[in-house]
Amino acid sequence: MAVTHPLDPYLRVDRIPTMWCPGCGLGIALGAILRAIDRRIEEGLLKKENIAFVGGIGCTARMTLYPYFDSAHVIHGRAIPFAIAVKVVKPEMKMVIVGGDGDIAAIGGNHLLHALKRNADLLVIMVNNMTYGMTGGQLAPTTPRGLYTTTTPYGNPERELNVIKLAAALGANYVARSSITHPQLLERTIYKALAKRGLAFVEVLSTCPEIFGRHIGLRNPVDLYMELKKKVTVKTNPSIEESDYDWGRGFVIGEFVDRDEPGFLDTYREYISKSFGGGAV
Amino acid sequence: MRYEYLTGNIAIAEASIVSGLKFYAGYPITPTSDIFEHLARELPKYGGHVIQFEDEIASINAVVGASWACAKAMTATSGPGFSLMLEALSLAVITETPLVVAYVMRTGPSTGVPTRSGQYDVLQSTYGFHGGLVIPVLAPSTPQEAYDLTVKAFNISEKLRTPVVLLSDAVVAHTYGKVAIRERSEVEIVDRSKPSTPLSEYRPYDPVDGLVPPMACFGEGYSVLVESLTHDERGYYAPRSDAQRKLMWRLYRKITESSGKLFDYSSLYLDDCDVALVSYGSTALSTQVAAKTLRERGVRACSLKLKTLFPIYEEGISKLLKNVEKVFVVENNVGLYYRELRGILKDRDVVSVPLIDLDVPLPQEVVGVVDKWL
Amino acid sequence: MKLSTPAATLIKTKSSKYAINVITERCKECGICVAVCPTKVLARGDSRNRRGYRYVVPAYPDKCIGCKMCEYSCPDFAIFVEAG
Amino acid sequence: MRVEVLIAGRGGQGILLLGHILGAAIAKYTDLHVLGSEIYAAETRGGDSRVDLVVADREEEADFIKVAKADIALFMHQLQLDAYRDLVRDGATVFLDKSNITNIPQRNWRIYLEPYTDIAEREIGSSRVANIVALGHLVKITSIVTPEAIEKVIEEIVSREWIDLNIKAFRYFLVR
Repeated sequence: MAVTHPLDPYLRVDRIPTMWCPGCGLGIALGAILRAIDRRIEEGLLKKENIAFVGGIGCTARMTLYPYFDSAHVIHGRAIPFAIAVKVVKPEMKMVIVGGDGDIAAIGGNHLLHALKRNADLLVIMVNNMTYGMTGGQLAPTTPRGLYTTTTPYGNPERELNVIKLAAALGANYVARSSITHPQLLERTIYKALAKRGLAFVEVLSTCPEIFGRHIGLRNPVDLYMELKKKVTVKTNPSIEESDYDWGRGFVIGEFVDRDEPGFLDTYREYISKSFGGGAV
Repeated sequence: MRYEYLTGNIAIAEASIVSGLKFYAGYPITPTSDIFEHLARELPKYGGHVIQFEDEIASINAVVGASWACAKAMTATSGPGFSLMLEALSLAVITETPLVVAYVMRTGPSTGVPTRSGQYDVLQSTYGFHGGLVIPVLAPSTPQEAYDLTVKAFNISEKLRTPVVLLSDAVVAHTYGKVAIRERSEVEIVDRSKPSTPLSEYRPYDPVDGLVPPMACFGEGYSVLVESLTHDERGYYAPRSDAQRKLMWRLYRKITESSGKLFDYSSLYLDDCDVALVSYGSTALSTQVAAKTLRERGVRACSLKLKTLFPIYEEGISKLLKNVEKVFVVENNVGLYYRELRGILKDRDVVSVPLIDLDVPLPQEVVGVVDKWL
Repeated sequence: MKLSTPAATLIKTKSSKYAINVITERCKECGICVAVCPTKVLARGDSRNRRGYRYVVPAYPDKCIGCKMCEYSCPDFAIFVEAG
Repeated sequence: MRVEVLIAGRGGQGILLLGHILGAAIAKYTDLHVLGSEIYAAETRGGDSRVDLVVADREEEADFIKVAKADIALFMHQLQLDAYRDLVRDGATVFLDKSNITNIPQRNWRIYLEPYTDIAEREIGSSRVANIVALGHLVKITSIVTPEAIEKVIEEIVSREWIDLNIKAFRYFLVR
């Protein structure tokens, strides 16, 4: 019989159920993203054929397998340069980059850094589950200090990477942290980010019960979900200092940066059109 | 058509424009930066885009992205940069993304002598990336060939939906020569075939009839899937031996079965030849002159310059050399392409002439080595 | 490309105000919807789908207030709530 | 017909520009074919600067980028004359800048010895165009390309404020 979940028109329904483990936060994040996109399409701000998902490698990057849009599932860490090129050639496209903390902030860190420096017109959604899930629970740049992982069996000696501070410092137009434990807030954050020019960066705190949950003794999806929910505090217009990344003390979620500087396409076109009046195609 | 006096590098840049280049991404590296600089100045005049990225990895991934946004795209680099690009070339192979990489070889390994020449990367240019398939490699030896082979590289990439390497070297890069520059209307330009199926029936990796699928791109409503995983015709992950087998053989066959059509060479005195000097790239210049010199001395020598290095057209090459007694493979490295030719010329006496010169080898050096064997 | 949905059973449980729908083949039995429902409408069922998961059932539909927390929190697009 | 041309001097003498103008004039405005190369010591001003051209009426004869036995040579400095004189064949036509060359080897060459640098400085107004004075002499004697072709290229590639000076320098020998 016909199945009529409200998001089915935006899903490659023949690929559902997803490959993700039971209780994985990624599906919740994808649902919020699709609902936000749906609202923007309904409003007429976006067209379905002009939305594209790009992901590198990892559980989060496999988010590109399910939306019924133009999608690219490319190589580890390299979604951003792929997406910048599409945007430059076809400025009408809305490029949505989905990646995990390893994909975006470790192997792809240099591309993120330079996309931020350019204020490239991209929506970068970094889903942070604090570990490498697909490869079996290794150290991520966001893994809390001291924690056991399979590659830090005596505890993680490193500080955590706070990508929110990085994105804010390098001049993204929009920087927000959200959580899959607050799906409506997450949807609103993505909804807002979709309308921004320049770079919009959204960190989504998420749950990996199978791997991260096992590492910290919360293997049950509901237990891990509730633990994360407890650690999350919602704030209106929090300061950047409040973005501190600390598993022990918890996380502030909210919009840390919201500004409207010219994006890469604006400045790129300005310089080209100065010489060629009207600019590149 | 008009004539210009150009270096090999600028000939590549000019030819890419006439071929319809719309997107160039790059990272500066000797000896290719003047391709980049020339395009940065010229390409915007033709509605194209030129962007400097943070490294070669970003550059090649951007080129893949641009190609999926319907733009003909290329980058240029040298050994260290090409090494960084290999992973994405593999992506371009499995996603069947048309693109061109102008690979201007310099002395290595590693930083080597960055401004000087060599042909050390001839095997890396097609065997370097993971996944065990071949991508077409074309090698110019003069600015005119650089121009003509660039046009050809774009056409092959579009026709076969594959990355193509234009393998030049530092000598060709800086060689000046007379180049016939053609207008767009004077050049045969191939564009990728577009799907004729309705939006809802398009399958991005379905070759329909043949080996190369029609290619829709981003923003056209086809909901394309660019998939780095082993996939079926829909682009869906297919971790099964039958799917892997089907994909591998199609990707392999679409290149290798074109080897005859892609084959390009030039020769001197091949009809009447006992001793063939086979070469490519800048070293082929030395070899041509060496063949003339030997002939003046009464040796029935000839030269064969290969402009298509991969896929190797085995039948074609062995047929060209069928009446030759001895084959000398002359190259500016330790004897790399020799190994390829030895494999296909089993019944012939094949000798490696490995030269290591920072500049173009002098013809008398080639003659000197060949003399020892005659 | 035409997409076809694999056949799936839809449990549609109506109260006077809301219809709670469960696409049983999509459910992975994670339990998040049960945990986030503020009025305890949902319960883990006893029947298993083809993948072996005991899919959730809307046990107390009359308690539904239509907040859609289950729909928004389901990682698998397996549950949704309609008015009426 | 196949002619090898060697032009050499010290860095800063405009050797590469001279070679480029000559090569471009041949490529663009004659039916001849040409291949060539440049050498310069990038890191040090005053190092070797050298242009090799192989010019032929058939494309397959313009077959190399280095001179083996130059038919036409121009040396702007003693150091390069000493370094490269064995690349010049017997019977070659050789132009020497008398301003910078005093020691001329005993060779079977047709030698044209003129003080290009002094001429440029005194008669044209700047020693910087000594190269173009020499080019005018070379073109007049060898007729490898028409003066009109050279002047077209000068107008195409020399920056505007220097065109007149270069044309004047180029014509110095041609009008004599």
